[in-house]
Amino acid sequence: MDLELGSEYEAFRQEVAAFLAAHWPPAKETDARAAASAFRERAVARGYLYRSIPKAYGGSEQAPDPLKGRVIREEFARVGAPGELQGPGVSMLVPTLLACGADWQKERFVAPTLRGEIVWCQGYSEPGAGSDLASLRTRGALEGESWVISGQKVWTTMAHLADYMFILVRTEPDAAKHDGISYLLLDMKQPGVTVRPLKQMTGGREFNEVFLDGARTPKDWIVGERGRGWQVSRTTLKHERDTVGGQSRTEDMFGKLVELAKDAQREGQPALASGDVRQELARIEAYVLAQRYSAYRQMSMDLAGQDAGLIGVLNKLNGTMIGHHIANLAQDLIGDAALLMPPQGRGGNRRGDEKWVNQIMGSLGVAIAGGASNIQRNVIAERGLGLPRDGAEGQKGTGA
Amino acid sequence: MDLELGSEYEAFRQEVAAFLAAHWPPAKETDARAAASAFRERAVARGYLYRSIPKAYGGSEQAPDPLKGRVIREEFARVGAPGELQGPGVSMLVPTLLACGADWQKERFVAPTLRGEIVWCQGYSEPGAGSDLASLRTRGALEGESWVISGQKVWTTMAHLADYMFILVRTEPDAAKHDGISYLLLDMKQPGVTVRPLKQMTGGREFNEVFLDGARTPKDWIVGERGRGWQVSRTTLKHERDTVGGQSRTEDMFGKLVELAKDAQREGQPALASGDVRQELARIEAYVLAQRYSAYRQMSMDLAGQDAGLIGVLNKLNGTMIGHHIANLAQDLIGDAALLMPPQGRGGNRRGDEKWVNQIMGSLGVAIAGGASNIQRNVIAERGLGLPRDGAEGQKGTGA
Amino acid sequence: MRFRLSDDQAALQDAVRDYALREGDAGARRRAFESDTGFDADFWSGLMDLGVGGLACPEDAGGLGLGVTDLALAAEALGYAGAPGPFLGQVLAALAIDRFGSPAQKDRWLPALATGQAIGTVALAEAGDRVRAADWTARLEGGRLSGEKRQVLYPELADITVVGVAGGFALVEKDAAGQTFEALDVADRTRRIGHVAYAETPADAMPAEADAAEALVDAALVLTAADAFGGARRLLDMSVDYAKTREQFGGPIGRFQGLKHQLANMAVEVEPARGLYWYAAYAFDHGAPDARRVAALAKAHLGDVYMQTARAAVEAHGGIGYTWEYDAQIWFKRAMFDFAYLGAPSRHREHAARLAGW
Amino acid sequence: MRFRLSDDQAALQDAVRDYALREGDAGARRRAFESDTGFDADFWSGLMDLGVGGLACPEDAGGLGLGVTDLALAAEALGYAGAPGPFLGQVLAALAIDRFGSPAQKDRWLPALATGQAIGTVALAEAGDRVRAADWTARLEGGRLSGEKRQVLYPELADITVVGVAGGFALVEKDAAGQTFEALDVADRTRRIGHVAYAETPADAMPAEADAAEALVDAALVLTAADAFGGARRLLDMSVDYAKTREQFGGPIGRFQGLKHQLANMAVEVEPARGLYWYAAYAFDHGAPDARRVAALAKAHLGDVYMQTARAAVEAHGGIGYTWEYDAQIWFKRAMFDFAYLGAPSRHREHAARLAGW
Repeated sequence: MDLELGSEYEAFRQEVAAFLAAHWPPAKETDARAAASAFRERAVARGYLYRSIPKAYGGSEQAPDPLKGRVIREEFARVGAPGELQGPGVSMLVPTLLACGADWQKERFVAPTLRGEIVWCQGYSEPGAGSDLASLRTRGALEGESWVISGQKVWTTMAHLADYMFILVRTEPDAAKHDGISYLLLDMKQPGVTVRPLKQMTGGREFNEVFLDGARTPKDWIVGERGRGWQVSRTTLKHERDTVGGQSRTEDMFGKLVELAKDAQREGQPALASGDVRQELARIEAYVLAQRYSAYRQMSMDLAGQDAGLIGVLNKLNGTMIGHHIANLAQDLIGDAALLMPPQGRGGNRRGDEKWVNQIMGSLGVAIAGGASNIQRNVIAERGLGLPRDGAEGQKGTGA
Repeated sequence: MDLELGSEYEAFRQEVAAFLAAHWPPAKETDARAAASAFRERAVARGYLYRSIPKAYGGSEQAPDPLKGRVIREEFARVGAPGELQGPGVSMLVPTLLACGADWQKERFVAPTLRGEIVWCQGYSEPGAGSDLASLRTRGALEGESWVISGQKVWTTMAHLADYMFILVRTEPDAAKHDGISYLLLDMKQPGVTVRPLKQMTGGREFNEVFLDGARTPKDWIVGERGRGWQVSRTTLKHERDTVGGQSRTEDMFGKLVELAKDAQREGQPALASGDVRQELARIEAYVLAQRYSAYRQMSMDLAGQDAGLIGVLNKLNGTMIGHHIANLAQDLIGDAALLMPPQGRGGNRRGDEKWVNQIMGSLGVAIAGGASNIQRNVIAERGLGLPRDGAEGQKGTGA
Repeated sequence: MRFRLSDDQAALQDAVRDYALREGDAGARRRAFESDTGFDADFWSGLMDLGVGGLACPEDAGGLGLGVTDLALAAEALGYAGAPGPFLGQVLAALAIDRFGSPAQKDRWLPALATGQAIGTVALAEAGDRVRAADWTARLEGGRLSGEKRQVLYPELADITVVGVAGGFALVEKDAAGQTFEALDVADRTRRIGHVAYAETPADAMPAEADAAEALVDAALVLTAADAFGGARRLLDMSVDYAKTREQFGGPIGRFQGLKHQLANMAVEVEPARGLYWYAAYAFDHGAPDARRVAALAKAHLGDVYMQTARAAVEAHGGIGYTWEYDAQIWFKRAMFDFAYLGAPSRHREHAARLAGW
Repeated sequence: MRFRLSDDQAALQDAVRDYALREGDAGARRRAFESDTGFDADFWSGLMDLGVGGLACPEDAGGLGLGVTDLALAAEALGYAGAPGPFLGQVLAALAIDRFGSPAQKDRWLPALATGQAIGTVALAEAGDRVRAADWTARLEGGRLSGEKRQVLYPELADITVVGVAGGFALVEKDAAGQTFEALDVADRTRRIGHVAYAETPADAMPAEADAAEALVDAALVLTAADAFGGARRLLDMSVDYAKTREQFGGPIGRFQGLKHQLANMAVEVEPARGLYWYAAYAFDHGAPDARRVAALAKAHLGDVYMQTARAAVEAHGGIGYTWEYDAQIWFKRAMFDFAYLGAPSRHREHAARLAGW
């Protein structure tokens, strides 16, 4: 067992650092966006970004190496240099297009998406189709050279900013549930598309409803075959997987929780002096450390081509549970700041403890988003533990 | 709202106390069993015991009055006077016979059962039929004037002491699951019956396996019709229900837990000084008080003929959960006494804290016995909350 | 042994719940929630017309002469309905004036509070979780009040504020000089609170030993617990209803045993707690020796139960439960209120432990 | 970054688990459990033949010169298999002698312990939860040991006992005078413990500062945590297997979502904890600054996880899980051991809090 990266990677870290020292921050550039774009282009050319994507489509086409990926991310973060773009376009559409798209689609969409020139949103969830995604009812009908699309999508991140949507629509209404769906690309800037922001309990507005009323897209803006959209949407490219990154937010949060317990008062004493607070902090810390070193183990085994077993399928629910524990202790510690809304980009009371309300509510958002906890439990039980599918739930497709 | 019993019942209490002062303990009787029997006979004659059972069958045939029942139990307990006999004969067989038995069965069995002259055990559970009781496989075939019974029963309390068993057997192998069962009475003292004690993790031996290999019982020792045994076994007579009694054991246990926390040491201080112990005790106390006053409410509403709602169906699981909480805190407090077996009727180390191991293990026994917690959750969800039966579980009969 | 509602009590509770649910569902709750003030005058006046303001006021002041038990039953109903407005401050102010006021103070305020002609509130908590009467540092000297109070319900709306001070209470009228209000961006927008600073504010004394004054805090704890029970019960019902109607994979999600068991566990946490708040109210009204402890335990327990039920309920709803538009979030934020108002559960558990001599 | 088992480590762990499972399932575990001594000589000698006794002994003493990490991997395997016997005492005694012994003491004992020719044990805890080296009150003066020790593994069987005393350790040989053994009716009959009283018992000193001596306690905590992880993992597997094979209502009970979700929750508690014990062992071997804290956190966390997993596993089995004859109860009692041995989780959490300067 070894927690060090080793000399090869430390040398690589030097190389990345040297590149960054030379190119970031940019010497004298007034337009920040242009500076970032120019820097990203250089970084791609050096093989530091979009490492799993072919050069032909704007990537750097490097051999998979999660540790190199990690070193790059760490070094870029250290100096605040722009990294790979986030969002559903880069993380979901690009891999799907590379696997299933027509050549013209790859050529037209991939590189501009990687450069941020095109912004995408995802059109999967519907009001009547949450966990049971395949029951979606948005209809698409081919009329002449166009698909005409009507229906409603929900929980659509970035819809108000997106140029295009990749969308699942039911094009074969008479086919079986999973066989009647197609995967289309759709221009968001047209009259048949209406975006309405969905306000969350936190006051934030990251999600939208999208109403489609006769929205149109060309016949050949379909990815994969007609009626095969469900399978297309399940495609993901194998790419560098860094299981460690996800833990760092939890670790930061735990560090802040300890600080909170030092600052907060209970009966005129620091709350940290109370036996129950000490016990609960130590309990949570054990979970945080367990998660951290399990991630190191998983990554190490992945690197060695070994199967890390159950842990992969547990990570999300484990993180969710730790988030709940942290939220619950914080809610106790912040006193009457727990009566307030989280700050929406402006100041609050003196200690500003109401920022923890973001965790109190947000830990629930995490539990719900990206596969609700009960879906995770099904996946763990069936895929992780090999328990049988229940008859009544057998229709649920991939179970995720 | 009123927590007092009221003057009518206080007068009744005086009456019971006067009766007890006159008759218990007995003046000069050498045989304790005979003394108890004689006392019980007097108490039945006064209307204090077996209040819901007709006089013809040895009961005292009183109008139902749970508060009177409670006063009687409290006063009898105060002076240690013998009350109603416990066990499956009195609690299960007698009500069933009174509701479904032939006249000769009632005449022959009820009164001697109430007097303790006949001891019964229950033959329901089988190794392959636990929660799914109706899937039982013990076979009964009518051969001439006798039922001939073969199979295996399990979790049979008192089987080694019982004279008779009331037993569910499959007599109509071709009928549907719930329609092929008959309810028979069986003499335990015969060659075809073998009793083997089942040792529990606590070391106790309250349960048995019973092997039936051609055991015989007369044709007319059947209760209710042939093939109707499932329905017969579900019969219970309405009788005085005192929902308060069940809480007192939990309250006693909590009181002892507080004493334990005072005596136990943590880092040279009483454990009760530790913030986490104080918090957890206060948390458990709230559960205990909630249970207690919910029981008073439920009983008061029952008395008034009102529906107390959800609480009735929750009580068992609620008690189970409180038992878990108590066990968990006790296991923390008793230190290395948690390494020991519970005392089996003999001394232990100085403080004797290993008696809490009975609670650590026994709270699990409670969770499992008499309807495991998941069965309780089904009942709460379906009967209490009105949620739909799951397709895959629809076959489970009564759901309990 | 009649530990159950009298017919009058049941009728009262039904009437309050029916009114608050009907008007709330018809828009009053959401209107108040979205408004700047958190106050819906129509809803409030209807509630006052039901006599809720005077439940515990003496009959000669136009009240019903009932006790904290009846207030708690109303609080449960209002919690169930998610009713907006200054109920808690109103009835606590009346309770304080009834207990500690001079005849003149009673004459002046109780009839107005009982009928709703005046709005009342209480200012108890101070910074640093100073919630108990013995810890209050606000001072009344020579008819002038100075100090800072937090968690004051509808401070700017109230015609009369009962302010906890060293040595008892001070009555401050609406337009008295030297009051500075700090509005807060509160989570529970159905029950607005703010900070109030008093600087030489003209005020009227209501003397009370700290121990007697503390009873007002106890009453506040009991009523908060009752509200929490009502709210938790509502979240359970809401989640069960959603599970019965929301369809996924070809049927209602409530047929899935995973969710069923979670809802059953929720019910096991919530329903028995009714007995706890009932007893806390009963003990208060009967001056039971454990009344103070049980008030603390009830507030702590129900604050936790409500909050955890709210978390479970939002999870049981999935994404919709997390939106601003769906009402589950209103009860979630009411749970946050009941959890934190006058101190988090751990504070009250510690207090109960001390009172037990632990 | 190779935070994974080397091929050698994986082979070692597999060999130990395969042996202990095979022999255990063939009867050794149950034989030891039901026996008066809790010791199965055949099983033990087979285990020693695998080299387990000498994993952390120096190579010149016939050992493999490995560290606590490798001992912990073996402990996990033995915990998984529910292996009976004095493993923990054996390897801790060797560790203590290797660290603190004189050359003569090492020569005398390490080869014998490495090969299993001698059985070793450690006597650390004293009454009143005095577990830490700084709290030990047993005294060694003029070659005579006096004091009382608790939780001593196989005290009467051991050829050599490493006794924690003020100022370090004392070595006591099997037949030394002045030892009084009190046998206990222990729950975990696969790992017997007793009390030992020493009265002027001839003993050999191994001096160590309390802080250094404490490392032996840390090692014991790490190995207990590793055992607990193995045991909890086994209970998960056992429960999953039972759920796949036990039929009720016309199919395996493992198809019911209620049970599935409980097993999933069990997995979420258990599996990540592997990383915690791994790191605790790694930190010990590498002298990491947080080694002591992490040993305490790992023991506390895994003690709790094991116990709660054992409770859940018995419930998942229903009645059969509560019987003496079914083996789940053996792991349940091993969980009780790991929970309480050298102090319950709350003690170690408090210790970790202090070490953090909280």
